[in-house]
Amino acid sequence: MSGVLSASVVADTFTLPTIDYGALAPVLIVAAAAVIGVLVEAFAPRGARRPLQLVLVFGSLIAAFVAVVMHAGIRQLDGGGAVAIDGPGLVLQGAVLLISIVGAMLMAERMVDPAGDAFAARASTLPGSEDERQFSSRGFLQTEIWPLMLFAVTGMLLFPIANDLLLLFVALEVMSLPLYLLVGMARRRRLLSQEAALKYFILGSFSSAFFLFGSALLYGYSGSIKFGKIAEAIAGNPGQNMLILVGVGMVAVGLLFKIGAAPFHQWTPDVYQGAPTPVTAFMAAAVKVAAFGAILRVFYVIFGGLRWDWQPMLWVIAILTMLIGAIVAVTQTDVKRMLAYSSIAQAGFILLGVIAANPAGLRGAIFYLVAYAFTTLGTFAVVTLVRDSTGEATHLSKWAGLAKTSPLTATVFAIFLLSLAGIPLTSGFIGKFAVFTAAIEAGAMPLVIVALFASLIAAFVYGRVIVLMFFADPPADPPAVVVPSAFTTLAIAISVAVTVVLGIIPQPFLTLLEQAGVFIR
Amino acid sequence: MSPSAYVVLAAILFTLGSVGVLVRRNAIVMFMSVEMMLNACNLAFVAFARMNGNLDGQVVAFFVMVVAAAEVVVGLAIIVTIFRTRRSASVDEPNLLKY
Amino acid sequence: MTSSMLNLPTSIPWLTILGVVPLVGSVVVLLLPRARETMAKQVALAFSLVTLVLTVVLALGFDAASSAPFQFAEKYEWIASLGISYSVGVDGIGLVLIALATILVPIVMLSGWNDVAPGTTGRGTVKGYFALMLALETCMVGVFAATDVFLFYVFFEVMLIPTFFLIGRFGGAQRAYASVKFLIYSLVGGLLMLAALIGLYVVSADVLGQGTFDFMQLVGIDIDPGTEKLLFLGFFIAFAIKAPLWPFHTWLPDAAREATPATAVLLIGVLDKVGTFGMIRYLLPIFPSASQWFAPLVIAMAVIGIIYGALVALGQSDMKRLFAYSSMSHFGFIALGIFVFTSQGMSGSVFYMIAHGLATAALFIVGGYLMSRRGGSSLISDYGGVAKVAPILGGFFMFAALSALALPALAPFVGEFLVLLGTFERYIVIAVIATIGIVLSAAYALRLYQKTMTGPVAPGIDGMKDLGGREFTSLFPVFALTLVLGVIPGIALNVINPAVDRTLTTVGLTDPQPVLTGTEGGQP
Amino acid sequence: MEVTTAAGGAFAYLWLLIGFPLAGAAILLFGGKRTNRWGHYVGTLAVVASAAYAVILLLALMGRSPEERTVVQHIADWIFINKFSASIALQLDQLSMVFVLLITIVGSLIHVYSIGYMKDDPDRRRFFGFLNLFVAAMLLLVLADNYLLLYAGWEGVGLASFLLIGFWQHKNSAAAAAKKAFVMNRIGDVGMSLGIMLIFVTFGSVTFSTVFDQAGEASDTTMTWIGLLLLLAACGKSAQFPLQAWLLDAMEGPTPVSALIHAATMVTAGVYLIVRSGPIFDQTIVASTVVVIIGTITMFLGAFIGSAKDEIKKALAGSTMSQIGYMILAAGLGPVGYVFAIFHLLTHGVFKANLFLGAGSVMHGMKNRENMRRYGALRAAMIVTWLSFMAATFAIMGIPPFSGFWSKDDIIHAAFEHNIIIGICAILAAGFTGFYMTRMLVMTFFGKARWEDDQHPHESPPVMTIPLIILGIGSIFTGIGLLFWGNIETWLEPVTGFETRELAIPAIVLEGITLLVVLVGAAVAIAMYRRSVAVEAPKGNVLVRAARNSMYDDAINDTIAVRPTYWLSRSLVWADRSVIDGIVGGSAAFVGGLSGRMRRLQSGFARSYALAMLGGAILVVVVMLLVRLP
Repeated sequence: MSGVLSASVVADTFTLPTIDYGALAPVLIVAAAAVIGVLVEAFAPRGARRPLQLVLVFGSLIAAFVAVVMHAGIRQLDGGGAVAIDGPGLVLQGAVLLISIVGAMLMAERMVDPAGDAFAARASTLPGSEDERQFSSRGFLQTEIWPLMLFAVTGMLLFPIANDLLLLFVALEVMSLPLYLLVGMARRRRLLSQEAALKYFILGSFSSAFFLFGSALLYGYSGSIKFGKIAEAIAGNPGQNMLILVGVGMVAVGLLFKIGAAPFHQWTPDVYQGAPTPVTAFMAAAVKVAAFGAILRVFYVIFGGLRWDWQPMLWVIAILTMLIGAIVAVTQTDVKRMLAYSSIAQAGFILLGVIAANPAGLRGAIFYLVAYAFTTLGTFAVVTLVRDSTGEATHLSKWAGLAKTSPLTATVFAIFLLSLAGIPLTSGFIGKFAVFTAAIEAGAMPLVIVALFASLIAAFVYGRVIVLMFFADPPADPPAVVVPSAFTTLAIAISVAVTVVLGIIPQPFLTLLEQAGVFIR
Repeated sequence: MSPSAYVVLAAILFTLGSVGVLVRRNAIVMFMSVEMMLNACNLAFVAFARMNGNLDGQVVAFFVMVVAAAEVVVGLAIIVTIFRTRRSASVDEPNLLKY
Repeated sequence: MTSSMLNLPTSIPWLTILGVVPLVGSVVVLLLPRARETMAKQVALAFSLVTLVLTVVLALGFDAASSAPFQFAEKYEWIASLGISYSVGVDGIGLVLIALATILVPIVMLSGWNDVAPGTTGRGTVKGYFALMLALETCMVGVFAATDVFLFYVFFEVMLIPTFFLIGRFGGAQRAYASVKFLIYSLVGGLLMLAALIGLYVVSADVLGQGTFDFMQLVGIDIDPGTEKLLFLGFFIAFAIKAPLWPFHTWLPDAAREATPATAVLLIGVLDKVGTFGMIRYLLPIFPSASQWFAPLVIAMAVIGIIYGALVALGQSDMKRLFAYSSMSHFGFIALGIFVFTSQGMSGSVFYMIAHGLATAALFIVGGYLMSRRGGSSLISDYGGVAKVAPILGGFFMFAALSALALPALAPFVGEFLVLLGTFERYIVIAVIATIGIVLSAAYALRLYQKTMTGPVAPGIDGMKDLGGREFTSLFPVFALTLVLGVIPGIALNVINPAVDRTLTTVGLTDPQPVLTGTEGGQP
Repeated sequence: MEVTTAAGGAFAYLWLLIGFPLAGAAILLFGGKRTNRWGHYVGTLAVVASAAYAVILLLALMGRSPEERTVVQHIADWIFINKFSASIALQLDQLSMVFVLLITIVGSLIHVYSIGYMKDDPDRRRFFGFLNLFVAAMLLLVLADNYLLLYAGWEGVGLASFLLIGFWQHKNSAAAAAKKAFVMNRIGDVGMSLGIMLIFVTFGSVTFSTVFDQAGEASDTTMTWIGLLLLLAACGKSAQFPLQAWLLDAMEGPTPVSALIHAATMVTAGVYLIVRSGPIFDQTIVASTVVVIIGTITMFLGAFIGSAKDEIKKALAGSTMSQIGYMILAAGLGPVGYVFAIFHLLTHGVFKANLFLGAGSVMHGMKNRENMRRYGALRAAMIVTWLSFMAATFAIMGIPPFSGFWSKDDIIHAAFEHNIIIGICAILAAGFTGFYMTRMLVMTFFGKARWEDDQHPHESPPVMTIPLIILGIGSIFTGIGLLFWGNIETWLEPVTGFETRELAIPAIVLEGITLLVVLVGAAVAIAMYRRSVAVEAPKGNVLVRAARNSMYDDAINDTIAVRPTYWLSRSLVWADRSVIDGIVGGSAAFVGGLSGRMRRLQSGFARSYALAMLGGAILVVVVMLLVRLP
């Protein structure tokens, strides 16, 4: 038996894939930095770690971004077709990198929390235990978060350019595993944080199992794990059988889980609320971009031929996602949780771009992703600033009358909310506009109507917060809005800038997307 | 026996695993169920590799094992922390985040 | 004026300047220190006056006789890949509405000089109040000047934000509820319009090859009837909510009741005109056949609104709600005049928009002064015999009531009569029903006057002080304009009429001929 | 057809006729307190100036040949959209001329009178402002050269009347009466505006000359409709059945107002409208017949009411209704009657003003109490008032040679020419006139004094009596003057047309009969009231009570119009809140509730999440397969 097998193995000849390391530079840089980061943790003295790590993180991310920019225009398959470096891929990579830079700024913040940064001094210590108090009183800072984050970024960089199922799976895990840990590392409210980590991990691995089985079926159907080959196989024999359909479905499940589409969304509120807010910001923004990048590539490149099969399925998912996200957000009382539900609704809107399955849809979805990502970073950044004795004052009632105590913060938050609501002159509006246009071009008018209904409800949700901040009187014990260090300040500034600029002069970015063209096959 | 039987077996294993995830409270056991699902996938891959007569599936299987191992590391880390704080590995215990 | 009274250099982007000045003003006001309240007011007023002067210059430079559809036109690429351009320009209709806006803003600023004071229920700052008004003015200029549908939509939506804050931060006790209600209602319309807008873009892409939002290109593109009807509805509902027509009106009474008089004037006097303006500017030329197909429906809504609004106003115990419902009734007239497709009716509607803006200003401002003297109570039953105690106030109140019931020689009469006449030319029965409105309007207006101004002096009224200098100054222009427009409406009609005729030509309809001089047309 | 000539020479300043009082009104109303001292003189002067100019115009007009006596002055364009155009243009012809004279001269007298009458009123300035405003509007009404401008004046007098009825606004009754008057007039205005629209749709113009030139070409139905609509307008303004209810309440206004507006001029505007629109009514038998009927009904209605009321002014108001009924009736007769309608209108304007001012003078001496049952034997106390009142009374009763005799007889005459029944009605009404006027005279000036104890009757100051004297003389001679010296028929003929038909019975017999009936009426009144008058009104029979309650007109209006309207209003207010707004609020609440229930699904148990995911996975796969099935 095994002999037969080995014989067959010897039978087919092994050709070593050629790899253009230059083209992979962004990924390699970040990955290398992550590894070095681990070494730093191992060998560098405690005092030196944070500065070193920061240098590594920002250095590598910026370098990677430069590399991406220099690759502009490259359009090639690589690593024997395992990775596809093309316009959309590069744009998405660039977006991930910028988002990570801003996210890293938030993680690096040390001023807002008197006890240090947002992360537990020692994740291993028992909540409320003596040694926890010891560690935090000594002002120790968790620095393992940095390599973890870099690994996650590595995964995110690979995700949208992965061009075969294996690499896609690996990227997925490389992205997810560090995040599971980061989620559990909050300095305050550690029980929530750990619970979030557990849920995220269990459900995450559950979903990856689905993804993997799905890809197994695809492989079984097409005999290859390369996107291109699978696509050819699908195009080759129109008479599809169960295998391919179930495969597509299960792969979709794995990916939809990552973007928090209903009914795979339930982890989102819990995790967003439990995780340390900087991590929430980073996840909410970067994971969405990366995962949607993957979804777009998978559905455009592999399943392009099956459009008529998966579009109805995505219609259902999109409608569920938009409505559930928007409606449940109405009665939320916790800012982070409310934003989580809104992010679910937003994912639903972006799905319209996927469903459109045309270049306009691709462009619209990417535009929306970037706009949404920076707005989200901004919102969570503001959340980190509104604090009371117990840490962040996330209960909405605390936000009442915020405009009185600190008008600037309230105004900035209002801008983000308006962008999420899709009011013109903000990036959110152009995003919605682009996506809806694509969807209507693709003849999905009913879907757009539902989307409009959902965004109406969502608008009510955001409007409620504005009403609270601007029209209501402050509570008896109003939270203090702390003055952050340059990190968060800069992060918020960048987010506002992107939100407004993309809203008023979106043309340059749209031009970039047009030049980026479509996915390579 | 024909490779397709292995696929069926894989499917059954996968189902068993997912049911395990749903019915068991103990985090460790749930986690093992997930591992079982992954291995079902491996089996499927290998079987398909055999059917399609190329190595990709087997290669994937190796990668999956590695990934699974990594997952174990992370997963146990988390579960152990939870266990140490709550003195129980039940996934229904931590239920502060809801609605 | 048969042609422009002064020739303005076309090289200067007049409309953009007109829009930017108030914006700059609002920023400047915001930057002032919070403590310097009076200064903020003065600066704001100054900017609004500059805008007004610019408008006058523009009006003098406007050539009513010109054949160009839009004057002072500007066009710059904005979002090329979506066929969106920043293009503005005015026809007669746009011009008079811009004029209305820029005239009313300084007036309401003057009237709202002390709206934000320690005693009041508002939560906002003085400079915030005036900055928002200026920001709103920019939006109003923009929405009337836009000749790109997308640009129009942008202003249409952005307008909500300052209004939302004006109601919610500076209004009465229920202001939060009212502001959210206003926001949601407007967003319902806005989103439907967005859908229709995109649909229109896609259609234009099919027809013209390259999708566009440019009004002039969209006029007269042939859309298949089904789609046209859908798109029409998308736009129409948005406008009907804005205007507001029955039954989309219930946000108005709450907003009017909670907002400060100044806000209410801008809201009902100008913003709501965007709805009826949009019907003339966009619905009719872009969806001509759908407009005619839906005309019966719209006319029905309008007539119901006329009678319904008047009757409900008759039954109000709250002054501000009464004003709101009377406005609703008048909006019925405006919409009616638009959808009977006669030059008399439509010109009457446009004229009525101006007249109603002034009438609303008179009602709310004088009403506001009255209420501010009685602890802000808007209950009619709290008043009585005011005219004896404060004759000047009483006099202006009388005037406001009279312009509400469209007395001849006051501006509203011209609009109302032209609308009724235009209606009569096509639908006699409709005209008859609508004319009953003039009895009801007299009933509610005079009932209000009788209960508040006459009779024995009510407790809390005696010793009420009469209008002061500022208050008089803010009201007199309204009074004068209403009178002037009522006696020599030509100054406005001359400008409006050509634009209206152009619109009707695009719709492809002509006035029915008088029975004796012509054969075709006439009564249905 | 007469030719219209552009305004020149003496007519160059036609607009001043309106300009003077308008300016007066502006000065008085905007001048504020600083004009309090001399305001009333300005007001009076303004009207006197108009009167003087009117006389000049009259002479100038007489200087022209009859067919050149129509002068048009175009002042400004007003409302014009494409084919529709109504300009601010004045047309002075024989008809408007006589009205201008009536308005300005009687107006002047009443202004003078008011100086005294309103002496002690703190708001005298405002009063004169309103009076001037009224004169201006009334002149605009009669001078307009097109229907729309006429409409403007029409509403203007309505406004002035509203302001003046409610002049003593601190009295709720006054305020209510004012509103009632305006709203009921608005009902008439519906007819007016619809009429104007129909005229435009038919003739493509609203200018008198253009319309009348084509009057013959339009279809009968159209003309009937126009006629009826205009009649509705006339009914509102002239307090004709069924819109008569406001006139008696209008007596809440100061007496000079009642004299000028609700007796002499404004209430006769309806007659003017019908006569002016003669060319239209000539085309439609139906409409003009309805006019006659309405006139006849009101004629009796007013007579009844006038015979039963105890308040002197109300009684007079009733008689006004009745007399206008006469005029409307005459106007309905067509060219036979137009002239006499106007003729009676003029004489009536004079003697009715006289009567009201007389009544005012009486009340002035009686602490403004109106109840005639508390009068009596006043002739000694106020001789001038008494004599002038006598003159006016004889005039209205139609005793020769007092002015009323000529005008009223002509109408009765014309009525007989037209239709025997109408004629008889006219004579009977004359009998009523005799009754109620004598009753008034007797109760007020004769019999025993029935004054309250605090009364010290006294004659009014000269500023009030002099106008009375002048009007008294007017009451005697207007008729003769207009008829023989001014030969009114030929004067108006070019505008209104004039024709007479031969009559079965000779005119002199008819006049005899009429006189007889009148005297009978008078005799009855004397018999009833000469000896004694109960201080408290006796219960009286059904008819008396009905008449005392103005034929229950308020009750009727309430049941058929007012109460239903308010009921509808209230129910719509309810519907607006609970139905329309309810739907909105309900849907919002629904979403909220849904949200509340759906967030419960987020149970917080990882395993239920996993279950949901599995369900989702199955859903996804099933959907994908379902799509495949067909």
